[in-house]
Amino acid sequence: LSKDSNVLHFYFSEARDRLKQIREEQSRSSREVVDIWEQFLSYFSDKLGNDVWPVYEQVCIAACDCGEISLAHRCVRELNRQFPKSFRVKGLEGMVLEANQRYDTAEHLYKTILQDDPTNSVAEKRLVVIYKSQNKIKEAITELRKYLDSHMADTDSWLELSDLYLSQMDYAHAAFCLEELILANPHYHLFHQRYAEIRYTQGGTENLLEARAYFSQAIKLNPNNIRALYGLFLCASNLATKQRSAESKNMKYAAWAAEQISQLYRKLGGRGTKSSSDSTEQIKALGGMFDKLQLTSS
Amino acid sequence: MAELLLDSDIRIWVFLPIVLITFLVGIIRHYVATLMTSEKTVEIQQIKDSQALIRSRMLRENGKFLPRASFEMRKHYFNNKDDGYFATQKREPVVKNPMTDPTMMADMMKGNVTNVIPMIVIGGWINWAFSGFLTTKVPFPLTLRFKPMLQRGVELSALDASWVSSASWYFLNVFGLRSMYNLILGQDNAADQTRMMQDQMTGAAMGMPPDPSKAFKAEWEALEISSHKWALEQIEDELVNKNDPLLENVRAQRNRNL
Amino acid sequence: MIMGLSMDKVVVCFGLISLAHSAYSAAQHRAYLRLTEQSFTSLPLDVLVQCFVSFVLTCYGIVRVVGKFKEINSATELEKRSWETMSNRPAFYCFNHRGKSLYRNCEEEDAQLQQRSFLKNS
Amino acid sequence: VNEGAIRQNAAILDYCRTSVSCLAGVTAGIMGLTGLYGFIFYFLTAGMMSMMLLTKAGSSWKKFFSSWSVLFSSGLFGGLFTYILFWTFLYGMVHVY
Repeated sequence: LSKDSNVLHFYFSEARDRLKQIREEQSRSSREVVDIWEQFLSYFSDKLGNDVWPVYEQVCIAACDCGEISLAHRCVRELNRQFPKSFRVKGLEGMVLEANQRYDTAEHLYKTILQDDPTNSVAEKRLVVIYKSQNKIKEAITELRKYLDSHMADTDSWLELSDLYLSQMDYAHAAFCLEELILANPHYHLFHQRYAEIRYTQGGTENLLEARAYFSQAIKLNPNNIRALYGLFLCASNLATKQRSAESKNMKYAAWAAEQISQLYRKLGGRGTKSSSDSTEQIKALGGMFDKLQLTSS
Repeated sequence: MAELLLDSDIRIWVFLPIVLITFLVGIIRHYVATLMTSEKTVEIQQIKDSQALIRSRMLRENGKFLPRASFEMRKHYFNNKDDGYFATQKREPVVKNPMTDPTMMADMMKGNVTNVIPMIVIGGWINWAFSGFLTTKVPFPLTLRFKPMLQRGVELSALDASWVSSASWYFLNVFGLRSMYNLILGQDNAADQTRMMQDQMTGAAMGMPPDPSKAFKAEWEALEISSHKWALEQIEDELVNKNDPLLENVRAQRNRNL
Repeated sequence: MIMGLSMDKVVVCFGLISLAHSAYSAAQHRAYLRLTEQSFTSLPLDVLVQCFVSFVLTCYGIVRVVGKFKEINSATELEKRSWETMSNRPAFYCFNHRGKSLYRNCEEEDAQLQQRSFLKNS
Repeated sequence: VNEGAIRQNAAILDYCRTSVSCLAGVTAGIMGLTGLYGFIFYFLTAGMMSMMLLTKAGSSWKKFFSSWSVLFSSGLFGGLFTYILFWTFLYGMVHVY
């Protein structure tokens, strides 16, 4: 019997730690969260102690994400019993309403929260999401801009706004949002890469030059960023056709990027499980592709 | 000097109880204080101000990663003479007068209730209940100047300075156990978690400057003198011409980390 | 990992108890000396050793128990995050997506299947 | 540089410092150290704790602390007060009566 309880304890702490990890990583493994909770952890909820409240919150959001409304309701009920006046729980309630597609009620709820506490950022963000899920992107953008006007340092919201603008193909504004993110996290390669991609999409020599610089910065920050390497290659070979004066320079960059990419593939191919002949073939195909790209662009 | 011998009943009925009482009172006081703290209400305007300051600071520090036009645009937004953020926003200094603001009064009252009053009450009680005992001896020699501090309530001029009276022992405990409270009470992060759940923390507004207009002025000046130098000017050449072994090293390290 | 943590806690507890025990024996020793009216020179060696060893043991346990240091370089933390997790913003979760119908159908089918098998059995 | 991580590391350091000085005070009191020996003992144990933390952090302590001296000197004198309190306490309990 004691051995059994040991095993149970082991599984219990395993499950608890996994949930915690997901919470800290902020990955959206909603199905996994719901499964862990329903199949195992819900039977031991009193063993969690004070940790149970963040877990309830997490499970509630995950359940909304999976469309398991009844489970989400249960979580909110538990939380409501413990924290009857909390705005955070009210926000969760609104999320459940949203998941149930009762947007009007949810909107009303968020607005009452905002009336009581105008600084509540969760409610304001959820309002944006309500518009977004009803596909009213214009309203969502206005709402989010209103929010960002007073919360200028909220990086998550800048990222969201850039996504919204991208969905409207408003690249100039999206680029502006990403500039904010670069300001906040200048050492994170993916922001640079993303910014460069937007500038590349905008087109024009000026933007391409900037895109080239930012792709390079992303590569400098993380030499393994293959997407940035491809981006640099495309930028440089594009610029080589546009700028006659700097053709040789751009060709050099493109060649360097191509070289780096094939090196990376060679290394990864050697390391992976695939047979080596397979990977050499891939590299060969890659080389052919590069040749072709250069051919068409020059 | 002859060694003093203390009755060991003093140990059980005076020395130990003082430690326990101070310790328990400290703990109870902590919980009472957490019960009584009213959460600070933050105005949306304050959040806006502090976030604007944060953003402007980031612009100064990391602006070199932006293209020139973008940097100038943001600088213009903050510092433009006619409608720049820092130039136009005028805030009244929020120095509250404690006498006129009832919430401040209440806060001060609470501070008194949780900090000063128990100290006086318990101190007085201990003085009354355990007065006139010598409780212990500090294990190191002290000069005579410490006598009034350590031997409150026991006026004996012939006594060695390293003996401690009961009242002084109480005060020693009050001050010395502070870090122990941190040790014991700071540990329950779970309790903090629940408090977080109780209400969303408005973290950004924590470091609010007391007088925004002054902070705006300082930030305006700092931003005004910061000029833009693009850090990515020669980045491609830097990247391509970099001797590859170094890059390879970095990459190898990363691969190992993966 | 879990065993390790509880091991450290056991070590701390054991050290504290042993420390308390050595305190008790030292006090006993002093009382004994006083009763037999000998003068105090030093504690017996075994008490000293027990006291010191348990102190070191407890320190070691505490250092083990306090938890890991975090890297202060924020870049290293960010580097591990992919775009997937970076662009994942819990405050902006939108629930109007295919997951709803995907999972719900699954559940309903399950329920139907169960019902059918139940009917068959009865 | 990550502010939160720095704060957490400082909190861990503080925790270790306080608990080790408290324990060292207890030990010194039991062993009946007096005078200068007690203070020497405190600094020795403080150094020992820092070494333990160093070995715990391993060779990569640079990742966790901006400078070497933080590990050794932070809270050294705040800990001394705790140490003296517990030293006096246990000394009184064991040796005075």
